[in-house]
Amino acid sequence: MQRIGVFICWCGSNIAATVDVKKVAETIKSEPGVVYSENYQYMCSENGQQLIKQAIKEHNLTGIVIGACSPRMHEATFRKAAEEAGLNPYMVEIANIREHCSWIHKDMDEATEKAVILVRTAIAKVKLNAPLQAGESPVIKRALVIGGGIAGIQAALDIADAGFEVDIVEKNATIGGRMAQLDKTFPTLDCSACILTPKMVDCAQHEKIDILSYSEVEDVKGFVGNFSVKIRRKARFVDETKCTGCKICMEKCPSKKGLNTFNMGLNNRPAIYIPFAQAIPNVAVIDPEQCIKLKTGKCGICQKFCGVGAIDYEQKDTFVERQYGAIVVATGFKPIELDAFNEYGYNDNKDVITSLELERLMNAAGPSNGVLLRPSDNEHPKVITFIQCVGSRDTSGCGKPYCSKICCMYTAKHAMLIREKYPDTQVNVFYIDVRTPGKNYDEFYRRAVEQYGVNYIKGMVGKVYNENGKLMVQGSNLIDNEQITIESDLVVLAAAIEPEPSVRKVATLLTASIDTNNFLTESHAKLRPVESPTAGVYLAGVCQGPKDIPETVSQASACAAKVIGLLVKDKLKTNPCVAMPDENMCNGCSQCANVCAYGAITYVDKEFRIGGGKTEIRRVANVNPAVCQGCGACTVTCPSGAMDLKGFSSKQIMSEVEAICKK
Amino acid sequence: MTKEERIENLNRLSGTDVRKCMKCGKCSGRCPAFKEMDIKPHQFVSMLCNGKIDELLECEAIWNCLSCMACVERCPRGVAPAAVVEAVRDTVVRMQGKNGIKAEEIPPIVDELIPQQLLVSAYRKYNK
Amino acid sequence: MKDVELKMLERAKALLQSGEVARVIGWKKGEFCYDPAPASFESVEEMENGFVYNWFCGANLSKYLIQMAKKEGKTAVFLKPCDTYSFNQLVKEHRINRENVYVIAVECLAKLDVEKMKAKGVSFITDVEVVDKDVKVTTAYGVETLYKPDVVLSKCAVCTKTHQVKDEEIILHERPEREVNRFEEVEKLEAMTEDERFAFWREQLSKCIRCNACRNVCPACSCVKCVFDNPASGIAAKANDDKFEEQLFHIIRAFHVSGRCTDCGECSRVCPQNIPLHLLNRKFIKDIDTLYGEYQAGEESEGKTPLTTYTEGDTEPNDVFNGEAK
Amino acid sequence: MQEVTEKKEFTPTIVAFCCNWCSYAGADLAGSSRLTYPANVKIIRVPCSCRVNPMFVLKAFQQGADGVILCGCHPGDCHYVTGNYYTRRRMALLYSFLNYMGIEKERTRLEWVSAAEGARFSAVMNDFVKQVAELGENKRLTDLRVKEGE
Repeated sequence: MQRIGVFICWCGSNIAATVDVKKVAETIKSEPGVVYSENYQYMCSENGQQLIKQAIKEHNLTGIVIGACSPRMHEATFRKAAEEAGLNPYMVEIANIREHCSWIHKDMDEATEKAVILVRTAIAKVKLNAPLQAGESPVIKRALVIGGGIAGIQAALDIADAGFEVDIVEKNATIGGRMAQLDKTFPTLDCSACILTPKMVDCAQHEKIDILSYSEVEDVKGFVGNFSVKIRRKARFVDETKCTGCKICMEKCPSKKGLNTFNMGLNNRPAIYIPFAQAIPNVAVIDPEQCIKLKTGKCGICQKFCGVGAIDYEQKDTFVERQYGAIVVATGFKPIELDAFNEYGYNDNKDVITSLELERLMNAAGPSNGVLLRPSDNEHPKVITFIQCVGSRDTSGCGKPYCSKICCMYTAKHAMLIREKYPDTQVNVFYIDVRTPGKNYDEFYRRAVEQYGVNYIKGMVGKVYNENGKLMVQGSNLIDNEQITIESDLVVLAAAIEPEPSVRKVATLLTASIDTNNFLTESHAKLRPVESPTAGVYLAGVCQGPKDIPETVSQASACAAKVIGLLVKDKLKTNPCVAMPDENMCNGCSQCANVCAYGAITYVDKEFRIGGGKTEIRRVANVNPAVCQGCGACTVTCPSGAMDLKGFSSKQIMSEVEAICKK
Repeated sequence: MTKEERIENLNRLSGTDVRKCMKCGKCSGRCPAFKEMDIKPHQFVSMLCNGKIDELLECEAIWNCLSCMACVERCPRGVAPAAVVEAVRDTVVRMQGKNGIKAEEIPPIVDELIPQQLLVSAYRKYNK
Repeated sequence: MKDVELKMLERAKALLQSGEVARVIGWKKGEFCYDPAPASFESVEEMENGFVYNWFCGANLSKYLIQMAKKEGKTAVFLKPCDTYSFNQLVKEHRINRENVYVIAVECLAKLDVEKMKAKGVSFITDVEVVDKDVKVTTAYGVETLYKPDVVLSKCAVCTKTHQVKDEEIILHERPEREVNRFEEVEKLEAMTEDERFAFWREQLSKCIRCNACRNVCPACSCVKCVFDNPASGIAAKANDDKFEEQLFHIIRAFHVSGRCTDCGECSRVCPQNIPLHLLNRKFIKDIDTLYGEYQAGEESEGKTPLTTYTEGDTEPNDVFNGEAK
Repeated sequence: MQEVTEKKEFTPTIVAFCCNWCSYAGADLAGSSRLTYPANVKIIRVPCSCRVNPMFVLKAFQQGADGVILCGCHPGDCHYVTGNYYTRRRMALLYSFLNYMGIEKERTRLEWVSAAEGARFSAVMNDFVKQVAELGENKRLTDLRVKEGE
């Protein structure tokens, strides 16, 4: 037998001035199931809570209804009070007679009548409430970071410094990512390698960090606190434990015509290589597409010369399976392909390059050892023209609709560096807008104009063409309302950036959502910007949206804080108001899994009795309560009504409907 | 026709959304007739956007535009400056009142395969 | 039609004999030529004694596979074009394991509706032969000729479906291609005023005796336990509960099968009260087509339905009426 | 209570389903801003608009509601990422379908109300109540079937 207690709050005069609280409490006394009904000035006060606790104990209440302010205000307070009195906290319902009643109505009779109905509705619901237990799931105290760029490195270091084990999975042969390719960084112009490589070394030497380079995530199972991840360790053909990074193999390798991808293909590298001098791990890798031995079976020179016997042509991909409590995605970006932008002549002219290529051309460790020479004839370019927004802010379908955010600043940086190193060079920049929000950013850009005399032209380039070996850049100068053609020696395109394509696979494996531009979606654009909607998955760097280095590092550290906050817990409390299928009615039709934003629903084959001593195997839905967030999308898509939501069950909501409509 | 109606008419005739323009000037950057035009392609878009149509209706540029559609091809925002030029040109021609052909009669006799340039030159030829 | 039936019989017998399949789902002779019923045949003898495929085999056999395909061994089934959509939809919903079924696609040149024939005054039908658009009916009183389009099942009148799945086919006569608008009746209703529509449905639904025939025959209504039989659903209702449940039943049923209904038309075929139930489902299909792009359930055996997916720019419910819908 | 309703002019019963994160909070804001709307609007709290089953809407009409309104987060703002996108499709189809059966289209409505739109919540409710009041009592769904002996 249900024993319901009702507590009507005055909220001082907030409720009592428009709702006759005593009358409400009195009227409700005669409701079936109600054994106690009282009113009090401030239910949420210490005394008010005491009143509730006492009544629960004295009257053996099985459920309580509080007529008070919005549940968004004090539901938690009253649940806690109930729990302290020995009543399951989910046997509490709130009738919102303040925000939804006393505050919006003026007529006392009308408001009192409505308050009675609202309390009745809550009673109808609480009668169908079931005691719920917040579940617990263990937390594996180890984190996975996918991507070994600056975002991944920073996140890993911060997590490891807090004392948790971290694995970095990096698909390339070394960590470092895009930042390792950069020459200088804005707005301070420090050398990128000088600030990045010490962090890379820290990672390698940190006892809590394990770097799995040349590896990819292959499969992810499980949920927050309890992920099981299968990682493919691609065959390097070099024993990582033996290689000392002496580079004799690189010297001796006869196949030297491979494109050096680290240098954006601007020069060549041997088939066995270490991507760059400060690579971590400092271990060689063989490109099987290029290696003569692996392609034809003949050669084996590197093996002969290797002093430690690290070369192993027989190496195969291997798999490791590890458990993690949290996952940070930091898969980074790449510049877009420029095939759709014929007008800039990127594919036809060697001297039309992208900004990232320019970074390598300017870098001391780059193909020209830091001397700016143009690719076609190794001459010093005298006139350099930059074109902004190549493929950014483009809704025509050729490019990307968003602003790539970093181009304005790095172009100012390039322009400044060139003018400083080669003062006889003329530098032009075609821009649509110059966007410089950030500390010391606008000052930096203005310095390029005012101090270094970079020629900024408001307008866009319509065509780059080759005339007698000169690059003619034709565009508009909107301020002067003229069309101009600039004879240039080098043209640099600020190509839009896009998420690294491998992010799609990662997102699918993690059931993390992704937007139309392939950026990972954050849980809340403003308030949960580093969390994926999938619990236990965090986002750092450009995989979530365009950003520069300081922003990436901040986000990575924020991720780390979130991960640490998760990993210090031994167990996770789960929201008990989750979906729950009735297996006896489930068709196993997959409709519910199709609408689940969290991937909380899986299917299992189960044996059921079907009468006559017989059984049958049926596919039925299974909700992981640690992953389900309790939205209820699945409950509506389920045709048989097998799926229901605890705390908001169909029957509960229908009883509320009935109580409201009863005349 | 009031000015507002005329603006609306021009927008409709051009079939392009001038508010999408982000003022990059790429259209004027590669216009082969730029020098001859007293009002430049990007100005057609911004002037229509700002409702300055009297200037547009009086300009010479509509007769210099080659209808090569380079500006349409180049625009990163899917705006068609040439279509605005053409809309102004059509409006001017219709305002001359000596149409050999009525605007209402055009749709049924226009073959989809006839290039736009041909239609425009036909306009010019038979309407002056 | 006789030639098709013989070919089907021959193939089914061969499949059973060779042990390739353990049973064949087909149609079994009834008392008269016009009441064949779905049946499972497990031996050559059973086939020879009872199998039939004639102008009255309108029943959709797909739904029977939910149970039959779970049995030991492979199950062969004869599927008409429209039936294959239901079959695919059931495969998509994991109700049928495709590997356990051997699908024999059979030709269909429309099936006849004996009720319509009887309404034309033909009774004591003993045999039917169809030549082009002439239906030659042999009755106890002699031979009569009916115009075929007048007496085909409603679902066949607007059918343009083709086989979506087959392991082999038995097609001896090609069906002429044609263009029909299956939404004509829905459009007619849409063009009415609210009051007229209400009057129409009130008249139709008042006939419902809540026999559940529509639910039982519907391949989309194949829930292990129906929501109306589930006390936890809050809408459980016993048959003949004479309150509101009838409408609730038809509205909810139509909603539950929306996006999954292949428009096989079985609901209307079996309704003893001749309620045009397919017009409910077809409204959903038409709305889905216009609002979210054309979609035919059962064309594929995997993927999402229009109600389990979305686009960011979908039409707002309030705009559906304003004529602002895309 | 019966007497009161008979004396006054017709006041419709309105059931409003509000999602916990946006619309319910919007209703709270309407309250704390003292923005009135008629007392015959009663709100049911659901975690997300996508929890609202068409069966609930029908149940409300069956039990004598004269209008049903569903409120959720604006598309793109759903607390559960995609929930309201499904709601939008479901309700577009359901509302259209109910109208197809001859139920007045003014009795059903879906509005996106954010937690900041207290004023809008109140305005929407006022408007909806007025719209339903003009229609009068909801009889059609209960009358969709001719009762015995009628």
